[in-house]
Amino acid sequence: MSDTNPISYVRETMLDQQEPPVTERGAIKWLRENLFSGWLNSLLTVASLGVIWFLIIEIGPWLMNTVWNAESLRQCREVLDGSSGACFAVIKDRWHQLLFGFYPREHYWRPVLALVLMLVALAPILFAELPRKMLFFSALFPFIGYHLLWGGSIWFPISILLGFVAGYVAFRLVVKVSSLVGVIAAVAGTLLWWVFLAGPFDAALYSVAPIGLEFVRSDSFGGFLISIVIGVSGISLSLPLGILLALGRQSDMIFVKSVCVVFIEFIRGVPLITLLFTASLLLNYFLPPGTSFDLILRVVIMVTLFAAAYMAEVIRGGLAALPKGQYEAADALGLDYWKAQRLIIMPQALKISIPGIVNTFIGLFKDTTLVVFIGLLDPIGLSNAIRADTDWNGIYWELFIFIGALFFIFCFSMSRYSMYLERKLKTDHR
Amino acid sequence: MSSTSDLRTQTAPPKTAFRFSMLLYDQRYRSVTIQIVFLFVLMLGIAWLVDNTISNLRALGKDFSFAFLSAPAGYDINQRPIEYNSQMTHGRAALVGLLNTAILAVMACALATVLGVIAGVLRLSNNWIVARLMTIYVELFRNIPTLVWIIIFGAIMTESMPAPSAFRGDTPSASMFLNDSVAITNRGVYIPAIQFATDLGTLPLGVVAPSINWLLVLVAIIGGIYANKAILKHATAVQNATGLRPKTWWKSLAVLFGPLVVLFVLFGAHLEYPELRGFNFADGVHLRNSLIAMWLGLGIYTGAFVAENVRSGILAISRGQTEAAFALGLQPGKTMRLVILPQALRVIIPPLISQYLNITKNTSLGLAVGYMDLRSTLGGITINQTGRELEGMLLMMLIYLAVSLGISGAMNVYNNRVKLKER
Amino acid sequence: MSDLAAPEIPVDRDIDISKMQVSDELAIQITGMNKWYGSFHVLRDINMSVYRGERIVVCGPSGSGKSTLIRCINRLEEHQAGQIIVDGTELTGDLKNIDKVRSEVGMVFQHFNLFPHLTILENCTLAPIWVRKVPKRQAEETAMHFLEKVKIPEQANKYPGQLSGGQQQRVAIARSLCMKPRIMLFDEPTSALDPEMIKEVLDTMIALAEEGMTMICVTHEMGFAQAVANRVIFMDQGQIVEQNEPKEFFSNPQSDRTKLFLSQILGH
Amino acid sequence: MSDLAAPEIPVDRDIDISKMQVSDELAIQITGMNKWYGSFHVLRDINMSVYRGERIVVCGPSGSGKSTLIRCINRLEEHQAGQIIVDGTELTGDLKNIDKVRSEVGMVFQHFNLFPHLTILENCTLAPIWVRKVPKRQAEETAMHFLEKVKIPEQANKYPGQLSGGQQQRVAIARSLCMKPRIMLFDEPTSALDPEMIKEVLDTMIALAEEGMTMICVTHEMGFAQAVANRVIFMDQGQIVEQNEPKEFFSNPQSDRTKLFLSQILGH
Amino acid sequence: QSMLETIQDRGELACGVSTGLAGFSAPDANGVWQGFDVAVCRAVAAAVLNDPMAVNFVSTTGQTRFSALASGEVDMLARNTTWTFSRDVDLGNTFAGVNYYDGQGFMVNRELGVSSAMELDGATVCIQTGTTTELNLADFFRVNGMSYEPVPIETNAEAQQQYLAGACDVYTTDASGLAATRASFPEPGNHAILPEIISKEPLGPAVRQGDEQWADIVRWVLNALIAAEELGVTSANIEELKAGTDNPEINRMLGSEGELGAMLGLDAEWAVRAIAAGGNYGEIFASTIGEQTPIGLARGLNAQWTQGGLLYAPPFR
Ligand SMILES: Nc1ncnc2c1ncn2[C@@H]1O[C@H](COP(=O)(O)OP(=O)(O)OP(=O)(O)O)[C@@H](O)[C@H]1O
Ligand SMILES: Nc1ncnc2c1ncn2[C@@H]1O[C@H](COP(=O)(O)OP(=O)(O)OP(=O)(O)O)[C@@H](O)[C@H]1O
Ligand SMILES: NC(=O)CC[C@H](N)C(=O)O
Ligand SMILES: [Mg+2]
Ligand SMILES: [Mg+2]
Repeated sequence: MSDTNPISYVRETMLDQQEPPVTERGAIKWLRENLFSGWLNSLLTVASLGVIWFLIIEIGPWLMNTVWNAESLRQCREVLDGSSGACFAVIKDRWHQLLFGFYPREHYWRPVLALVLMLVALAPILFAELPRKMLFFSALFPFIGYHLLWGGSIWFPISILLGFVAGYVAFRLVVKVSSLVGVIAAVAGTLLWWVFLAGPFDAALYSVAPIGLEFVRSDSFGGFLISIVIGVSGISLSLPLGILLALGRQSDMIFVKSVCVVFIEFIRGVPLITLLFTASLLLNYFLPPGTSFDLILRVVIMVTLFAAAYMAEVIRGGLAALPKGQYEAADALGLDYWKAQRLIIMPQALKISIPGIVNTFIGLFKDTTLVVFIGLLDPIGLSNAIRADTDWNGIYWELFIFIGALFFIFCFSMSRYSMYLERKLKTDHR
Repeated sequence: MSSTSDLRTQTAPPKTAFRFSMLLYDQRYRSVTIQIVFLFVLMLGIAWLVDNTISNLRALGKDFSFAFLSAPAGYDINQRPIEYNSQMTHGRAALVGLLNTAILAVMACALATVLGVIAGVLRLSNNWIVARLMTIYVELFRNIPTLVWIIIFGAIMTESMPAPSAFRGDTPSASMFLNDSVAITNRGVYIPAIQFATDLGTLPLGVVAPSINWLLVLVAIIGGIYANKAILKHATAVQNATGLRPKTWWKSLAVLFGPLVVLFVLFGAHLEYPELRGFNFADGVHLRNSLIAMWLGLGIYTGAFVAENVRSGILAISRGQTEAAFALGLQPGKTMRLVILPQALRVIIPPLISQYLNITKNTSLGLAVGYMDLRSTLGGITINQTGRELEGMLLMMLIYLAVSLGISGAMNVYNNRVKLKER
Repeated sequence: MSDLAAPEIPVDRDIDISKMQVSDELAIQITGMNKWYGSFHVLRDINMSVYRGERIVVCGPSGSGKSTLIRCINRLEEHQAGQIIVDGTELTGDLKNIDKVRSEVGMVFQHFNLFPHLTILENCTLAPIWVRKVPKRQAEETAMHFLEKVKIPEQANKYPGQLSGGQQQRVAIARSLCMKPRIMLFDEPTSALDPEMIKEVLDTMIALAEEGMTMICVTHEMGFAQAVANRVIFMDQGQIVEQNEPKEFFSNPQSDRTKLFLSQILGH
Repeated sequence: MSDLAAPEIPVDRDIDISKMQVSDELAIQITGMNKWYGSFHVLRDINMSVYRGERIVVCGPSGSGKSTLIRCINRLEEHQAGQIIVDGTELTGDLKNIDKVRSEVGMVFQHFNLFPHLTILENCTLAPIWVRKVPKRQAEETAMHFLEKVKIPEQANKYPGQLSGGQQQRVAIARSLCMKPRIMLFDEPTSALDPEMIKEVLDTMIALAEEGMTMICVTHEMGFAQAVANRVIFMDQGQIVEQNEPKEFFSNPQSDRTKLFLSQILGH
Repeated sequence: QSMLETIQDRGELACGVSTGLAGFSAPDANGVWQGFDVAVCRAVAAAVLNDPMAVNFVSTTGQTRFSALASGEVDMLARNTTWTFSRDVDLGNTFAGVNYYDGQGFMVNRELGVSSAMELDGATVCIQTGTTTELNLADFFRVNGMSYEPVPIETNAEAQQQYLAGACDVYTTDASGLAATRASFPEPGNHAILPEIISKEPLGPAVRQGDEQWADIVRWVLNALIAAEELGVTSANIEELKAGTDNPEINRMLGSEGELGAMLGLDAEWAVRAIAAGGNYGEIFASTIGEQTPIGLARGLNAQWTQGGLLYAPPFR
């Protein structure tokens, strides 16, 4: 250090942290920065406080003054005796209908067990930390779930399952000729089994060994049970279909591509409700006379097609975000198209598309409410039915609050999960 | 060692001979095979469906024809943007329905945009309470089906509003708002209508006959917008030349509203107030419950999605842009107008338009509250009265499809226009 | 030890630092300035004067508050105690003063922050037209002048996305210069650039320095510091720990922290 | 002129090129090959034979068709006229042949193209397991063997994103080697790397060359060419303009184009 | 394959009913469908499937019912559906007869002080969409030079809510439907059904056109129910009568004489089962909508022809 040089300077002692001045500290600062920085902000604060106050004043007493025990709205009113109050007794009286529809009461354990098993089956898909072996159960769950919910012959789901085995055998047999022929054989094998052999197989085994839970008809399904059944099947079926459509749309085979484009654009261009009407009113025009199949199944098919078109667009975005080098590297290593898709392309493309996929799922789940228009008794349909009952004629808000709250819980947790996943994938592999 | 100096060019690749086994094993021809198989299966499937349909129709003794569109409809429609009565044709009824769909869609888009922009911006505000409140709004509406909201708004309208009879009598239990000009009843909201003392009649244009007064008003509005554009352009020219931008707001106001005021005065425009007469309010404009419920349900629900788009659009513009603008000395207002908005709009508008598309498709939920849209007229009563479900559904789907493709086509044009230039 | 900085020197012409003028007028004066983020004390008792025409390099470990310091100078951040006087104007909450200071002080950021929706030329003319109220023609002429200075006039009608990083940073410099600022602040202008591009940008900055622009530059390009700086300021933990002439600073650091820091950045 | 290439030589050991074996069997034979992109004639009448164990460097100006040429050799691009015979198998549309050739020919890309969702080890074992149907254990052993060879066994369980560019490129090489190819193609393997990393990768390639691998390498690293190549091929406008031994090629280019090209790349 | 075979294979009759109209078709507290229309379905199911409970009730709205029938969603409609020319001829339905002769009426709140439909100018009218009543209403108001504001509604339950909430002044539908709806009001006495009946509404079961055998079965099951009342066959005495009586028509109907059942493709006891399922027409009427029930409808036009009504079953011969 030289004193001759005026600009030279060395600090001898380091300064310690100091407390900020009062204006920078604690509640005052928080208030100043968060609520009252500038007149506009203060105005907004006052306005929002007003809104909150209004809501509390309007809804608070009504909610606080809830009647839980009553058999009809009239009784509720008697209990309330003129004062304003909610009548959640209707939920207590009818919750089982809102949740299960007309599913036989003594069998409620079945949908509940199915739901629990579904969560177990979902766990390894949702959380990568869990052992991969659990995926085996996930693959079996659709059949278990089906049997739990509908019951009937246990051989039926098993014979459907065998269809996949048949497809696999067919594939093995001819794959040597060419993988293309193999795929065609697999599809044909599965379909042939389903169409021609599954029925007799089921009937034969059932006559020998009539095992199975009691059969429950589709029209006893209702309430959230139906929303979840349609939602979950739609979600799990639309993902693979969406992937195929996205691949078709990306394909350089002109016919395949244009068929996919037309399909996707058509489905996305018309309201879901018109498709549901088609499923319920027009489908039989397109099928041979006398065929009729379950309305829930038809709705699931339509909802799946609908969601698949949206899914395809989401996944296409993911595919487009992948660098071309990934395809080339897979080619150069000798992987064929499907292996490259399965091992290299899809794992990455799907990861990129997760937010979009989950959004499509949430949309699909919310859209299950539209089935009320074709006469299925989803929660909204049941709320109409409950209100049509003389006991509960005139009740509104309690039912809507209950239905809304349940939907909110489902959808909100899905969107939180997608945020969790996004965050996790962002840090993974980096 | 070799070296070539002549650079030969051929212009077209030669063709190679084709062998039959190539169909399966050759990279180039295999795709042809796949497509032929695919197409064959597809054709077979379609043929099967068509064949079934034909034989099913024959069994029912029905044909496939759109002649029903010119048969008298027989039913009434409560909301009629164009002249309609029950003696007119099903085609006309479908047109009325389509217009009702359009009215609802436009109203809901406007509401969703306004709410979405406000909520999206406020959600980013550093005002803690407001931000929380907006978060609650967005999450609450995004996570509950729109149909539930529509029904709730429908219920609010019918259950919580006073019947017109409550406005009657010496001591009415309900009263009108805004100086007796707006009545909110359980049959809808009645607001004042604008009437012209000098009515210039209508302009017969085939299917529709718009009022000449309103056409002139429309012309005045469009003219005003063009004039305003010219004023702004002139202001820019002046600014370019001198550096100083002339104040234009009063000129803009004048050209935007001046002609309107003149026209209104010329035509003797006055407000026609709703008035309780007989069973109902008469005069004024009647916004029916169904319209209000659909409008609020769709508008507020979609507004929550728009809010998210707006928020992410603004967040997509990095803080660096604002800082750079500030560092250059641009004031916050100009920073917003010249730097942030032009960039944010590019991000916001495409998802905004797909929300508009969703709204348009969701208008078909009008069924839930009895709104007479395209689905209720053509896709509902007409199908039911004529038994033409195949034709009716097909026509309805095609109309929705055309509208959707139109909207998304416009979106693509916009996207291409504003795409950022990159390396 | 003085040759340590050698491999970093990007300069390809002879610079006579003595020819660059420093007047004795004050451009910036900071006294007893303190700043907190919440309860975190980022800047502690900063005292510093910058003379017109002086070129100051600020260095220090990451998180030491360098960026915060220069961002306080054009009020991108607010300080809570002490005084900052820029070009005779004190920075307080007064919006007029802030506008005045900002239009006198140019700033170049690490990540360029060009406006991607405007062409290069529009980027450069935006502020002069809307802040300085310069007629468009004239603004464009000025802009082309500075674009020539940073050697990319031919890119004027391209968009930022079409330029390389080095070119973008030069545009950012030109954009600031178009406001004819009396003081330029640089916040690690080269640290987001590839090695070849660093040179382009440093050359531009050196040219500026030669013209006598008052500059404060946060950088770790020690070659640049040695070549053009009048003074190097070393910061740590929100404080100015040492300042000196570049030569002295590099060859003979006084404080232990400075020594440690220099050994780290020059070491590899 | 031969010393021009000196600064680029990355070799840190003595290579005795004469010890590397070249057999007289043909590994690749290309005759009268032509390729078009649409109506643009990218490759014009290419004739070329590569012997087993030969190491060929391909160079030429940008856009001259180097990448396209080597991508044709494992059918990442399709040629429209002429013949390519790799290891006795002619490349036509026949998928069986294509699969066969691809599993004999390894390729390393400029941008590595590692699979980011798989660990290094999984990257290396994927193709052996799914294409060669090797049991997983054995595939992992092979993979570790080659990872050791490229000197990064310790990274086996990391993800590509966690590695530096040079490390990634070495993984890419190991990944190709795991398929035990008889021929390796390199498309500018070092041009996306920082200078320090180039050396790591070139060392790995030299080690490969010493083991007698047949290699075709598109590169502008003339040091590498001089050190290990048996032949340098110079391409321009889709044609092979000149080919020669490296020494002759660099010291005594024949064609004007070659001279121009060499002066450009060695010039700065 | 004929409809009959299809249904017998399936083991279940798909019957389209309303979404809920007390007395006509509505599920009871246990979810079992009950009512006047439902009884027709049960009788048909009993005749063809030998099990009155083997019915899958599909609720249809006014709008969806014909589509449901035409598309094969349901095998028959028993849904207070009016037999009209266009529905029969153009829409491709076949009506199997009339089980209730009705007409369209109006219901208003007594507070309005309206005593005639002619005083309804300017009223807001709740109306179920997709019904004949919607069309009649349009005609009625137009012909009488009055205006009205229609509020289109999907189901009876919703209409009831809207009406009770005062969202419309008037509810109009078949008079029987009005009575059924009013019966479920908290205070039925506050509401008046206006005297004007503005249309003829012969309500009856319908099937899809194209399978005559199936149409005949439904038609003759209905006729059997009506004839049984006329002939004094009831659910109480049918076991006894089916062994044979001295009335040859009863014998032919109940299968102890002749081959009527076989001609329909059914067995001999088809009508016995149909009648045993819920009784004859009179019994069904009395137990579902008759004067002893909350609905409280008088037989009126729906009395046997012998009693001065319109019910007149063709002979079983
Ligand atoms: N907005 C902020 N809120 C809270 N803390 C902040 C904020 N900005 C910066 N800091 C903290 O202030 C300290 C100084 O930050 P500053 O950016 O000035 O450091 P720097 O010296 O420029 O570092 P670098 O070399 O990494 O740019 C850091 O510890 C940083 O974490
Ligand atoms: N898919 C394609 N479609 C059309 N033209 C192409 C395509 N790929 C490459 N080309 C053109 O073919 C020519 C040769 O390209 P190629 O990539 O083989 O050149 P290169 O010698 O590898 O150049 P570089 O050194 O830049 O990698 C170039 O002019 C390029 O523009
Ligand atoms: N209200 C109804 O559902 C039926 C009304 C009327 N009988 C019809 O057939 O259209
Ligand atoms: Mg910094
Ligand atoms: Mg290349």
